[in-house]
Amino acid sequence: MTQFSVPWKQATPVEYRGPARGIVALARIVYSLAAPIVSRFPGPILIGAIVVTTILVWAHWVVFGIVETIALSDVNGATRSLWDQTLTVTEIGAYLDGKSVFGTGLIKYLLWPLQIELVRDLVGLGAIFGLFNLIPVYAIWWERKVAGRIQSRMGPMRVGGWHGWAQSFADGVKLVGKEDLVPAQADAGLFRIAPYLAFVPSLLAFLCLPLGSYWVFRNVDVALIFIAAMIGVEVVGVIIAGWASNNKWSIYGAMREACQMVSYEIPMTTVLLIPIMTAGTLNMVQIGDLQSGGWHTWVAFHNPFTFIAFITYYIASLANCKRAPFDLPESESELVAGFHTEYSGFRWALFFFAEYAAMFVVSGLAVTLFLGAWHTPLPSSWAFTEDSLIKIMLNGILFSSPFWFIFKCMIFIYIQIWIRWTLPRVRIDQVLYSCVQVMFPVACVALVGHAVWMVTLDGTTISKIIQAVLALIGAGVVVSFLSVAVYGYVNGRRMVGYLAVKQLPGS
Amino acid sequence: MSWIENRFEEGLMMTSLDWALNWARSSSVWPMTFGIACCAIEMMAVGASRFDIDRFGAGAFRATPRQSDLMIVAGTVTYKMASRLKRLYNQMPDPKYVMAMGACTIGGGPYFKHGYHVVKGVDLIVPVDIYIPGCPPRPEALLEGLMRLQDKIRHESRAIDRVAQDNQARLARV
Amino acid sequence: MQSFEEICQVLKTEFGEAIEDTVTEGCRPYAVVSVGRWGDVAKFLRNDPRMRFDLLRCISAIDLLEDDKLACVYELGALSAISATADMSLERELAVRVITDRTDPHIASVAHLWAAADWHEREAFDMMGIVFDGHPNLERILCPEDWVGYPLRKDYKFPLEYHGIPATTEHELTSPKH
Amino acid sequence: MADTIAPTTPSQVVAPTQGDVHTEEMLVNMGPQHPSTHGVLRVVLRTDGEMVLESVPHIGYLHRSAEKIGEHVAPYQYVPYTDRMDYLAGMNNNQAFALAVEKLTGLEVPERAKYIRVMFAELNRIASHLVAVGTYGLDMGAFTPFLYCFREREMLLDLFESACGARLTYSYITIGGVTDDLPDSFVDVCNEFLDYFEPKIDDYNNLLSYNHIFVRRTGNVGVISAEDAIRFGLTGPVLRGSGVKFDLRKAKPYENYDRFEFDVPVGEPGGQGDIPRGVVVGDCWSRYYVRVKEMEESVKIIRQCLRDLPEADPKEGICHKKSKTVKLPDDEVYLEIENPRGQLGFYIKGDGSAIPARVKARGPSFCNLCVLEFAGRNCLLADIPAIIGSMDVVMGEVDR
Repeated sequence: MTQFSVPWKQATPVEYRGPARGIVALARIVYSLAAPIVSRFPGPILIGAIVVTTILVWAHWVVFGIVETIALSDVNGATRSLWDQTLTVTEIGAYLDGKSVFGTGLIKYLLWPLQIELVRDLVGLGAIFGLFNLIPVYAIWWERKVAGRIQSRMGPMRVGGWHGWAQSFADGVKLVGKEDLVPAQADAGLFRIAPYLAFVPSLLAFLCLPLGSYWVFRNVDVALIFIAAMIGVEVVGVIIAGWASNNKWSIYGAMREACQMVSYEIPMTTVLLIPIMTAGTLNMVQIGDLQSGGWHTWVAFHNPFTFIAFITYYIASLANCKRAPFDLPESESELVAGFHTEYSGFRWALFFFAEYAAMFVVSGLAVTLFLGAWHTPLPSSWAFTEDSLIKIMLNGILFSSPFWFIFKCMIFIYIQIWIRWTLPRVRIDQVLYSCVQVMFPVACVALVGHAVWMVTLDGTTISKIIQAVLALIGAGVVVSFLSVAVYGYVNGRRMVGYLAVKQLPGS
Repeated sequence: MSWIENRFEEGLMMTSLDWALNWARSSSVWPMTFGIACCAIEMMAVGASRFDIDRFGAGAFRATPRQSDLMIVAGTVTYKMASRLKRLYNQMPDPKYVMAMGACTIGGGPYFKHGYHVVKGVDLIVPVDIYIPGCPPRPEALLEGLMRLQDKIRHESRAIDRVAQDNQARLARV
Repeated sequence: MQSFEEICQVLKTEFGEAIEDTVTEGCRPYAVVSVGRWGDVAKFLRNDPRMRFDLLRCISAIDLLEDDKLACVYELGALSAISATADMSLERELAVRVITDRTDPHIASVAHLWAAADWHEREAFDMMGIVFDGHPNLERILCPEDWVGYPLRKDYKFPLEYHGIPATTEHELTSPKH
Repeated sequence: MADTIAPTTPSQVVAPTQGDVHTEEMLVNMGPQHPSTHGVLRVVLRTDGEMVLESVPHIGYLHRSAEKIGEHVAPYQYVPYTDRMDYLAGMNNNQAFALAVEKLTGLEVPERAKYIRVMFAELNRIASHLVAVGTYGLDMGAFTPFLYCFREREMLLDLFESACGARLTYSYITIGGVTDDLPDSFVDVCNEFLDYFEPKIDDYNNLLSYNHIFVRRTGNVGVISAEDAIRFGLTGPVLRGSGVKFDLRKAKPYENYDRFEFDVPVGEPGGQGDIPRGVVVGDCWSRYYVRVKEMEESVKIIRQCLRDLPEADPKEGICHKKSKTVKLPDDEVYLEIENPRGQLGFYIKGDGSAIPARVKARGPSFCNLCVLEFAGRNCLLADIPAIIGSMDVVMGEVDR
């Protein structure tokens, strides 16, 4: 009977001794003060958390918007970046006084701490961390909703009220509260550290990802190499996770990840050379600024080879962040859950965060390098002239801002979700085949072709005509995407109506 | 047992914390893909378009026990399967819940009398939170069971259970 | 299309005494083959151009408690020639019953003739305890390795517990007398 | 065909040469809880890296003593147990058992009941194949076709529910007929469903069957030749996928299948017609595609049934009057019918009383699964779900 006796829940209170007792007492005091506020009203608090994070991002944004304007209006005509030179409060004040903005004096003194670099860094880090957390949370919720719509069902509807917007928060809080299991046979140290090794590189990649000309935490000259390296380093966490779990499925997942990563890094970095050749720099901000002249100047439409390179990059990036149809490391129907089979609770959530953040990073790379970075497709003649702060900010939002960057990234994430819920998964030998025998030759041809083009045709009339044609093709793709979406929406409604109205005898 | 259980005494803060954690846990009950027999087909139907268990936040079917909160025992449990089922239950991290779906898992069902190889109720092997009768239960019944489970989770507490502690002390004295 | 009688006639001329009986009345006629010669008969049925039974459809083990015997019923079928255009049909059908002793049941395995027989014979071994001589891997297939008794025998005693899990509530439950 | 067959013992399997890279073999246990084993099948894989050298299926995790129960209850009480054997095709299972008992006892089935039986058997064949097609997509990593298939299946279940009140375990086809007559307007609703459903098959084809990745994943994988298929006693779509055009509905018509016109789809070599290149006869894609084609054929049969459905004869009723009091003669019967998964056979031995002396079910999944050891050798790990999925096994019937 011992083997199958019913396990009763046994309450074993923990006794604390020594310094732990003091820490626990302190924790209890903090809890008793904070808990009534924090957990009595989880709904409002969660809304508050989002609002605060959003305000943080926007505050960053508004401040930088002003500073950007000042920098651009420099009398000498030389552009100054925020991080390169320290603005003094006198300069800001002088600018604001000249614009006669309401509450100038107050803003002047509120902005004063910004001349200290540490303060600026802390604000920036806070904003980046907020963004880094918000994007996966909403990408996961969005993925479930989009998947539901694709599959003619609803997706999360209950949690938090409107269309289950709080679903990912509930998942997150639940996962944090789960038991932290380490399998008995696993290598405990490596097992514990592996999720952080996957999580931290994704966060680091965000530090160099420019959301606008002045919206970058650290404008590094080798930003492109840094981000590509960080995406690559994430694999180490995955491989260690698979190895340390001491589970056969996990090892399969880890080895597949290693195999896939090694093969797809090659075509991916090869096509990354093409924007570098076009721009002549590794600095992401400069590559972005190169494409500021409207959508026909975007690198993807520069010539046929860059267009091919863009498509090659997007396919390789799918494989890079383990998205379907290249989700072999965690393929559910073959390896139970792949490399994270043994992970539970918070550690598993870290993997999830890392994956969705990596999706944003690779989309951000695609946008920055090929599709006009943070620049608007709207014609620049529509821009407001600099009359008031409101118009300056509107210009900032509509014409050169993180808004467009995040918007474009979200479109790419949407396409990733779309592909995931539509296509079957490929096999490992087919992954390697398509990399080595298809993608890599294509990438090489694109590279050589682009080099030849740059030497011979660049700047000629033919080149401009082809550029315009390619840009029109790009616009056509967007328009057809929209029309397909509208068609599907209309058809989907009809079908749901058919299902709902249909009355069968006996039902 | 999760790291937060049975560490603090009952009080205002624990009640508030319970409120928040219970909300999160009841809103995101992830079941394990663990279909055994006929009931598994109805479980799949619950995940499919018409019934869509994902509306309740419980649609993320996880293949591995480590990441799931709820084991829906959907189908007849046999003696050969019993040790596996027990092992899967042990592999799940706390807090974990078990749903006995269908007559066979509740008490052997149609195989009660002459089924020499059928376990007469899954509660002989693992503790069960919710019983859903039917052979097999309709998808609506499974959704109802999920909602009752959510009710149950909402009334959980993480504070030290004084009654259980006293009982234990008494037992130890005896 | 050969009838049952024609097939039995061929078998009787080939094997003589080994064909113990041919039962023609009832729903489905069957031939009774002596357990000692079953291996040769099966090989003949499988390979002889007149027979060519390439389909082993089922092996049903039955318990003849009154006669103190166990038996296996083999359902054989012969397909017409394979073609991708025409619908195929069953040219011949034959049911063979092989009767063996109840205390020490042994029947020659036909798994090397029909690959389909592999699992069917394992199942018959698991359920009835018939030992198939020459089977490549004769072990329990449905019940666990440490299961006691052969469940489909008429005098099977239901287990009261298995590894600590209580089993049937009605003790001494066996087959009904009818 | 060879004289005797080499047994597929482990010693026969030779590891592929690996060059100078030293690798070690690993035993991987897949199941009984695994997302792509379709229930509680357990497969032990001997692997060398991604290569699977040998896969040995272990069954019995759902052994529910169905044959023993058959010796304890009267035939009409046993009908619900047949539902639970192949729980995806309850109607067909009921039909097989009912036909076997009717043949043994000589009961006559009313004409209208015959048509209703055929109709529901074919409807259930569609429902079963929908699950097979959908879950096969799931095994390959395509989630959405599964949901679409289940959406259409729900409509079919509504039809079943309107006729007998159950969604999954019907017991509708019973000994001597069917339990109840069709509800009013069933014919119109069923026709409406068929009109809705037929174009949907093209949707599945566009989404899954002709998908390039899907064809590459399943084409030329797990090839079983026609000779091997017959040798292993495979039946149903698995046999027909190997190019053997053998269907009991044509070869040995039961009920009134001889009155309907329909084709028997078989696996065809790739590159011809609508068969994509890279497909060979007997591979996973052929087996899958036979199911898709069979759905079309079933729609044809149902349309003919609905057209020819005779009016109920008030004298005869819809079910034989003696169906619950029938005594089994001292005789035996073995009868097979064409189930969605293959040929389901029932061996019933009576001894003069109301309760059978022996009931043996020949499950098509049981017989089809035994080929896994043969087909799942020297392939990639990702091919194992493809092969298991293309067999479309239902563990309730394998283990009974």
